[in-house]
Amino acid sequence: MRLPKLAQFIIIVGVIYGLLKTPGIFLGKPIPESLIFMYMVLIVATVLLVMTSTDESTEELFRPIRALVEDPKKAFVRNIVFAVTPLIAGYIAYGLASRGGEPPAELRSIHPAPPSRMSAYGRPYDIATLENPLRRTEKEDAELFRSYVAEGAEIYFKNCFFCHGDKLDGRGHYAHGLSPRPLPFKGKDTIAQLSESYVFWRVVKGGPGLPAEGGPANSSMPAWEGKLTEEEVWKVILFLYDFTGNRPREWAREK
Amino acid sequence: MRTVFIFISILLFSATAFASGDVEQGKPVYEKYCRQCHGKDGAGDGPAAQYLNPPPRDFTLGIYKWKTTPFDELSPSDEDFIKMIKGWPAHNTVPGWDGLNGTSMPGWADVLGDNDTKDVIAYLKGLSGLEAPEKPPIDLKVKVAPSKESIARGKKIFGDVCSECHGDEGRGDGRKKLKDDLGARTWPRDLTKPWTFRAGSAPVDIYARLTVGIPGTQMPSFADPQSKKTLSDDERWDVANYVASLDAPYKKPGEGAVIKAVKVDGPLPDSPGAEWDKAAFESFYLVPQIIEGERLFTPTLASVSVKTLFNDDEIAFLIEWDDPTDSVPGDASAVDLSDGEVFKDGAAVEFPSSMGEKPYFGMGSASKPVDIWFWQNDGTVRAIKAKGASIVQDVSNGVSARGMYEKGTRQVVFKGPLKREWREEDAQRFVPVAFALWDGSNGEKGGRHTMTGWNSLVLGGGEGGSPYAWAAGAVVVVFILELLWLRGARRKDK
Amino acid sequence: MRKHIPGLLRVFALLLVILACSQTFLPSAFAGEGAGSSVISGEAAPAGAESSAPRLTKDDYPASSVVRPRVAVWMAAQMHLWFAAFVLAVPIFVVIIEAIGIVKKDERYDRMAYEFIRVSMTAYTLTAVTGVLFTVVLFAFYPHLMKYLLSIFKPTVFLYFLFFILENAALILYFRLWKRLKTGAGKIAHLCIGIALNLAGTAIMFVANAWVTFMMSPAGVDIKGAFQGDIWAAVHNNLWNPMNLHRFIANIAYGGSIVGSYAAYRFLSSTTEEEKAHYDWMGYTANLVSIGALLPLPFAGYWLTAEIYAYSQQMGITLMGGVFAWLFIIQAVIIGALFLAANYYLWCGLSRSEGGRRYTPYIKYIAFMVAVSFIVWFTPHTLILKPWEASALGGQYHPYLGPLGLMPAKNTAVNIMLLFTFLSFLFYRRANRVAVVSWAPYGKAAQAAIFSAAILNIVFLGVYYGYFANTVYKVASSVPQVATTLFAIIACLVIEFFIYRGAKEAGVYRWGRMPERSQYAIFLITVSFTWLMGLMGYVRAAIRQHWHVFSVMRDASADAFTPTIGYAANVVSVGTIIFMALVVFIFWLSGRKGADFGE
Amino acid sequence: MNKRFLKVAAFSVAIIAAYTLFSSLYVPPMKPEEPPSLEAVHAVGVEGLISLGEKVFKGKGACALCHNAAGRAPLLDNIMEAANTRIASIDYHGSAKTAEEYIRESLASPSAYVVPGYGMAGDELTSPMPDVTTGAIGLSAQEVDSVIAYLQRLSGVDVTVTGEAGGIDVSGAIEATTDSEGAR
Repeated sequence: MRLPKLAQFIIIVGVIYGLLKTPGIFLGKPIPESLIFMYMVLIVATVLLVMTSTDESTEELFRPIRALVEDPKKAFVRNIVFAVTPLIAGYIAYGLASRGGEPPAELRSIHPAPPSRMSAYGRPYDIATLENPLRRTEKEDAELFRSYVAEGAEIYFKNCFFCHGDKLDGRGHYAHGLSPRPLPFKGKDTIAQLSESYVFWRVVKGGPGLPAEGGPANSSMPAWEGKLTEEEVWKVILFLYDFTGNRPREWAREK
Repeated sequence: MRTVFIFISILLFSATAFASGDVEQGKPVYEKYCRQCHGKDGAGDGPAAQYLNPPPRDFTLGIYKWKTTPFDELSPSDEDFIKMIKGWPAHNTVPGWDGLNGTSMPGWADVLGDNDTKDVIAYLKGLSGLEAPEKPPIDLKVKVAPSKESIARGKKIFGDVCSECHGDEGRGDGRKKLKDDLGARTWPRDLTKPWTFRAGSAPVDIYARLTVGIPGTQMPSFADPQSKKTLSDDERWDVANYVASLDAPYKKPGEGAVIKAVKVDGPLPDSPGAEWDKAAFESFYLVPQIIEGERLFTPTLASVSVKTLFNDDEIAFLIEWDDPTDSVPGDASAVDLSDGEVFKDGAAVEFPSSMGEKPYFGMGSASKPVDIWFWQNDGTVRAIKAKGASIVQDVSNGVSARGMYEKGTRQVVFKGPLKREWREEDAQRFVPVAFALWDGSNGEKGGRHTMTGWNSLVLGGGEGGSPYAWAAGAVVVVFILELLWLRGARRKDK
Repeated sequence: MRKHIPGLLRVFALLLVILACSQTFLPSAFAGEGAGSSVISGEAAPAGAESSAPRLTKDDYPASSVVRPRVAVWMAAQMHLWFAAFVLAVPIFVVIIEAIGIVKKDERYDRMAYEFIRVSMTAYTLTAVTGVLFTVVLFAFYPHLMKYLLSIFKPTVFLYFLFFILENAALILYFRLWKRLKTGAGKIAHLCIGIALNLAGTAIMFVANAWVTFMMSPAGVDIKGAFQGDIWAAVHNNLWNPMNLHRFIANIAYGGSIVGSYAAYRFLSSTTEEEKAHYDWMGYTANLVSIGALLPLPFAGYWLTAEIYAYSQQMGITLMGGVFAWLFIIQAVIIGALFLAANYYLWCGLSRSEGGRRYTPYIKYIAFMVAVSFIVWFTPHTLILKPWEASALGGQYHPYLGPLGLMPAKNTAVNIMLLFTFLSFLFYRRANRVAVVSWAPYGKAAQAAIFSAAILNIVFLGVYYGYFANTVYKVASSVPQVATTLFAIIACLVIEFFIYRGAKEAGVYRWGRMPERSQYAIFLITVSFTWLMGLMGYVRAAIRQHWHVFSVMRDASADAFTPTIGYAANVVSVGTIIFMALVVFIFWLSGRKGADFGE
Repeated sequence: MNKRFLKVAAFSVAIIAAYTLFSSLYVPPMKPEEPPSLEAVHAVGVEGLISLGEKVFKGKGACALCHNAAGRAPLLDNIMEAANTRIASIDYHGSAKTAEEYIRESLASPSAYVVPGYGMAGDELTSPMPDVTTGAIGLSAQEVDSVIAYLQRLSGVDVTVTGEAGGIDVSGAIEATTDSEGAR
C-alpha cells in the first residue's frame, strides 16, 4: 500500500528529526539546536519542493488539508485539529518564553584573525612571514629535531597539560572548570589548519591578547610571553605538531 | 561451586591471554604516552610529576590503588589494569573527563588499542616484577541491597569506624592528618561529592574500596582480620550503601548553570537561615589558579554552591562549600591538621565594575576594572576595585559578610549594594560573576587559591512577560488564523 | 512628455558626469580646503610620484549632520554596483541571445533581445545617475582618500571616461540600428556593435575593479603608500584578475536572473496562451543562462579567496575564520536556496512535455543529494552553542560535525551539488526526446560511468587530501575537484549531444504549460542574487577593517569601525528593496511605451 | 496596483525579511574589533594619555614583562609615593626633585636608584632594566609621558603630565603599540 503524500511528508521529516537528535540522546554529543533548526528548515523545504514538483503530487499533498476545512463530512476531525493546534502553539510559545533564564547561546570565533604584526620579547614580529626557526632542523638534522621535540614535550607537561590534556585533546584535568574550554590540538580541524606563526601568536599573547570576537575576558590561557622564552615556545609548538601527527599550515606554498 | 569454577576458568583464560602482552612492544607506548608523568624509569618522577596531586604512581613499587584483588594480594587483576589505563567511562560524570576522576590520569581508550594496552601492562608489571595475581578478585555481587535499614546500620558503623577521617557527615573534615606511604599529604574524600571518587561511586565500587582498601594510603582494608576495625561482609555492604546515600546532588555543578537571584521584600538576611529557602543553589567547578604569579597545584576544594537574594537596594550571596578544615592561624588543632603553615580561609565574589564589555575574569584590567568582595574567617571584609592582578584599591561601599563553619561545610553570606544597571527593565541582563576560595590549611594564600571563570547571574526574570501570557497569546492568534482560513474556505465554497 | 523622461534623465546624468569630471581633474580645489593642515606627512612631500599615503585624523573628514557618511557611501556604492551589474549583464545576455537567434534562425530570440536592450536604456541612465551620486558622496566625505587614489590612478580615470563614451556610443548605435540592420551582413555588423558594446562595458568594469582591488591589495606602492610610478603594477594587483573574473561571471548570472524575473512576471500576467508560451520560453532561456553562469561562480570565488589568503593571511582569516565566519554560513544558506530554486524550476519544467513524467521519480534522489551537499556546506566550523551543549561536547569542537566545517568538505559538497544540478538539467533536456541512435544505451552507460567516477574522484580528493594528506595540499585539492566536475559536465554534454542527435519527440512539447509555483522560484533566485551581491560586497569591503587602503592608508574617521553582520544585513535589505522598486519602475517605464517591436 | 503584483512583491519582501532576520537575529552578533585609536594624544586629554600609557606599559614598552606579580622587578602600583622616599634615600644618585622627574629619569637611566634586591646578579648598584627611551624599545617623549600618566593614575595621585612634551607626531608610535595590542 502506498502511503498518502501528507503522511509521507510527516514521516520523512519526523524520521530525519529523530536522526538528528540521536547523537545528543544516545551518544551525549548533541548536534547544536541552532544547527538542527537550520537543517530542518532545509529538509522541510526540500521535501516540500520535491512533493510540489508536479501538479498531481501537489494536489495529493494538500488535498487532505484542504478537505479538512472544506469537506463538511470531516467536521469532527477538523474540530479536533482546530482545537489541538492552538494548544500546541501555546505550548511551544510557553516553552520559548520560559527559557528566559537560560544564558544566551554564545558565538565565539575559535580562530580569530591575528594582527599583522605584534611585538613580543621586546621586538616586533611580522606574523604573516614569521616562521618557526627550529622547524628547518626537521630536514637538516633529524637528531637535533628530536631533541627539540623532547624538550618541547617537557615544557608542555610542565606548563600546558593541566588544561590541554595528556592526550592533547583539550581535556586536561582542570579543563572542566574552564569556559571556554581549552583548545584541543589533535584532530584535523585545529592546529592542522593553522600556521606555526599563528600558534606562536596565541601562545605568546594568550587569552588577554585575543581580539574581541575571541572572547578575551573569559579565556584562561595565560600570556606566556613573560613565562617562557621564545625558543621554548617554538619547541612546544614543534611538540604539538609532532605528537598529534599534524603538519603546520604553510600559506605561501598553497598559492 | 559451578559459578566459581567458571569464574576461575575465565580468569585463567584472561591471564593466559594477557600473558601474550609484549614488554618490548610496551616500552615505546610507555615512552610516548606515560613517561611525562610516571617518569623514564616508572618511578613516578616525570617532568609533570611535581605539579600533580595526587602524584603519579611509582611503578617500581608495584603498589596500585584501584584494584579488586584482595587486600593480601599485591597484584591487581588484568581487568583492574585495563580499567586504570583505559578509564571507567560509566563513572565519569565530569564533562570531558574520561579517566580516574579527580586525578590527572585520563582514560586512554581512544588512544591505546587492546594490544597496546596489553603490551603496556606487561611493561608496567616488568617495572616492579609483579606476577599474575594468585588470588582471584573479590566477589562483587551485591549482597545487601541499599534499603533504609541497611543505610541506618551503615550510618552507625560509619560513625564508629570512618568518621575519624571522613568527618561526622562524611564531608572529609576528619580529625586526623593523613599521609600516604611515601609521605605525600592526602586528604580524605568528601563523600557527599561522589563525582570526585576516583574509581566509581556506586555501592559496589565503595564496597570494593572498603574490602580492598586503597593500598599505599591510610585507607585500610576492612576485611583484614588482623585489623582492629574488621567489618563483616554484610557490614561493609551496609557502609557502602550508607556512603552512596550521602550524595548531595546539588553540589555537583550543572551544565550552563545560571544563578537566578530571587527578589524579596524587606531587608536581606545577614546570615544563613530559612530566608534562603526561596532561592536554589547553583554549583560551579573550582579550578586552582595556575595562570599568573604563584600557582596552586594541590587544590582541596572541588566545587562551590551559590544562592542569591536581592531587594531594591541590595544583593546578598550565600556561598557554600565543603572545606575539610576551619583554618584559624595559631589554633592548635588547625596547625595539627594543616599542611604547612595555617593561613586564613577566604572567599571572594567578583563582578565587572560597569556593565558593557566584560572585563578579564582574572581581576580585570586598568581600562576594564572589576569589583571584588572579599571575606576571611577572622572576620575581615574588604570591598576592592581591581585593575589587574596586583593593582587593587580598597573602596568603601557598604559590603558586609558573615561566615560560619559546621561539620565540614562553610557558609558565607555577602551583602552589598545592588547596581542599578544590573536591573534594566527592558531586558534581562546577565551579570558576569566569578568566585574564588582559599583553604588556609592547604597553604592557600594570595595568588594560591581556587576559582571559577565568569558565570551568569540573572536578577528577577519575568520582566519580559510571563510565559503564560505568551502561551495564551499564541493560542488566540493561531485560533483566529484558523477561523479566518475556515471563513475563506466557506466563502470559496459558495 | 512622458516619452521624454528617460531622455531627459540621460541629459541630466551626462551633466552630472561632466561635473564630476571637472572635480576629478581639479581634486585639490575640492579637497584641499580646511583639512590641509592636519595631513601630517603627506603635506611636505610634493604631490605626485613620491608622496606617501596621508596619515589622517578625525578632523580630516567632513562632518555631516544629515547622513552618516559611511552609510551614504555604502548605499550609493551599492545602488551603483547593482545597476552597473544590470547594465553590464543585460547587454552580454542580449548579445548572446541575438547570436543564438542568428544561429537558430529563430525570430523569438531577436524579439526577446530587443525587448531587453530597450529596458536597459533606462537602466543605463540610472547607472550613470547613481555613479555620479557615488562619486559625489565619495569626494564629499572622503576627500583625502580620493585625492590619494587619484594621485595614482589618474591615467586610468581618463581611460575610464574613454570607455564610458565608447560604450554609450555603441549602445545608442546598437539600439537605434536594430531595426535597420536586420538581415545578412547587416545583422552580423549589428552583432559586432553589440560585442563592442560589451567589450567597452567590461573594460569599464575592469578599470573600476583595479581601483577597488588596489584598496584591498595595494601594489606598485611602497610600505608607506608612496607610488612607485608603475601604474600597471598598481592596476594589476593581486586581486585584480580574480575579481575581474568573479564579477564578470556573476554579472552574466545576475543579468539572466533579472531577465528571468521580468519574464516570470509577464508570464503570470499573461492572458493569452501565445503570450504565456513566449514568456515561459523567455524565462526558461534566461534562467538557463543564469544557472549556466552560476555553475562556475563558486570556483571563481575560491580563486578570489585563495588570492586574498595569499596576499594577507590576516585578511584571509578575518574573512573565513574570524568575525565573518558566519557570513559564509549565511552565504551558503542563500546559495542553497538559489540552487534548490533552480532545480525546482527544472523539475517543474518536466511537466511541459509529455515525456517528462518518465523522469519525475528521479527527482527525489537528486533532491536528496542536493540537500545533503547543502547540509555539509552550511555546517559551520564555529558553532553556535548553548552552554549546556558546549559543556556536553567538552568545548567548541564537535566530534562529528567538526570535519564538515572545514574547506575540503565544503569543496566536495559544492562539486557534488553542481553535478546533481547538472543532472536535473540533463533530465530536463531529455524529457521529451527518445534517442534513435543504435548505441544510445552504451552512450548512457558511459555517461553514468563518467558521472559516478567523477563523484568518487571528488569524494576521494576531498577526503584524502583534505584530511589525510599534508595540509599544504588542502586547498590545492580543490583544483582537481573542479577539473573533475567540469570534465564530467562537458563530457556528458558532448555524449548527450550525439545520443540525441535527430532524436524523436516523445510527445507534445508545450511552452506555457508551467505551474505558477515555478515562477516564484525565479523571483526567489533574483531576490537572493541581489541580496547576496550586497552582502558579499559588504564583506569584501569589510575585511579591510579600519584601512582605506589595506596596510597603507588608515581610515581615521568616526566610521572606521567594521559593521556587524546583522547591521550589514539590515542595510543590504533596505538597499535591495529600493533597488527592486527602481527596477520595477524601469520595467514599468519601458512597458508604458508599448511592445513596439514588430508593430 | 493589481493583486498579482502585490503577491510577487510580498513574496520578494518576505524572502528579504527572512534573510535579514536570519542574519541579524538568528546568528548571534559577533562584534568585530574596534579600530585602534589614532587620535593625536593632545586631542583626547588625560584619559587618552592614560590609556595610551597602559598600552605602552603592557605592549611596546615591555614594562609589564618584569614589573608584574612574578616579581622580576618591583611592582609599580604605588610608585609615586615610593618615588618620594627613594629620592630622599642616600642610595639615590640622580638629580630628580619630584616623583614625576624621578620616573622620567628612571626610564632613561634606570640605575639612578636600584631597589634593594632588584639589581644585577652580584652588582646591586646596576639595574638590569634597559634604557627604554632608546634601543629596541625606543619610547618617544609622548610615550614616556603617557607611561608616567598611567603610573600616576595607578598610584591614585593627580595626573600632572600633559603629553605635550615632544610636540611631534605620535601617531606612528600609537600605531605600533596598537598593532601589537590590536588583539587586546
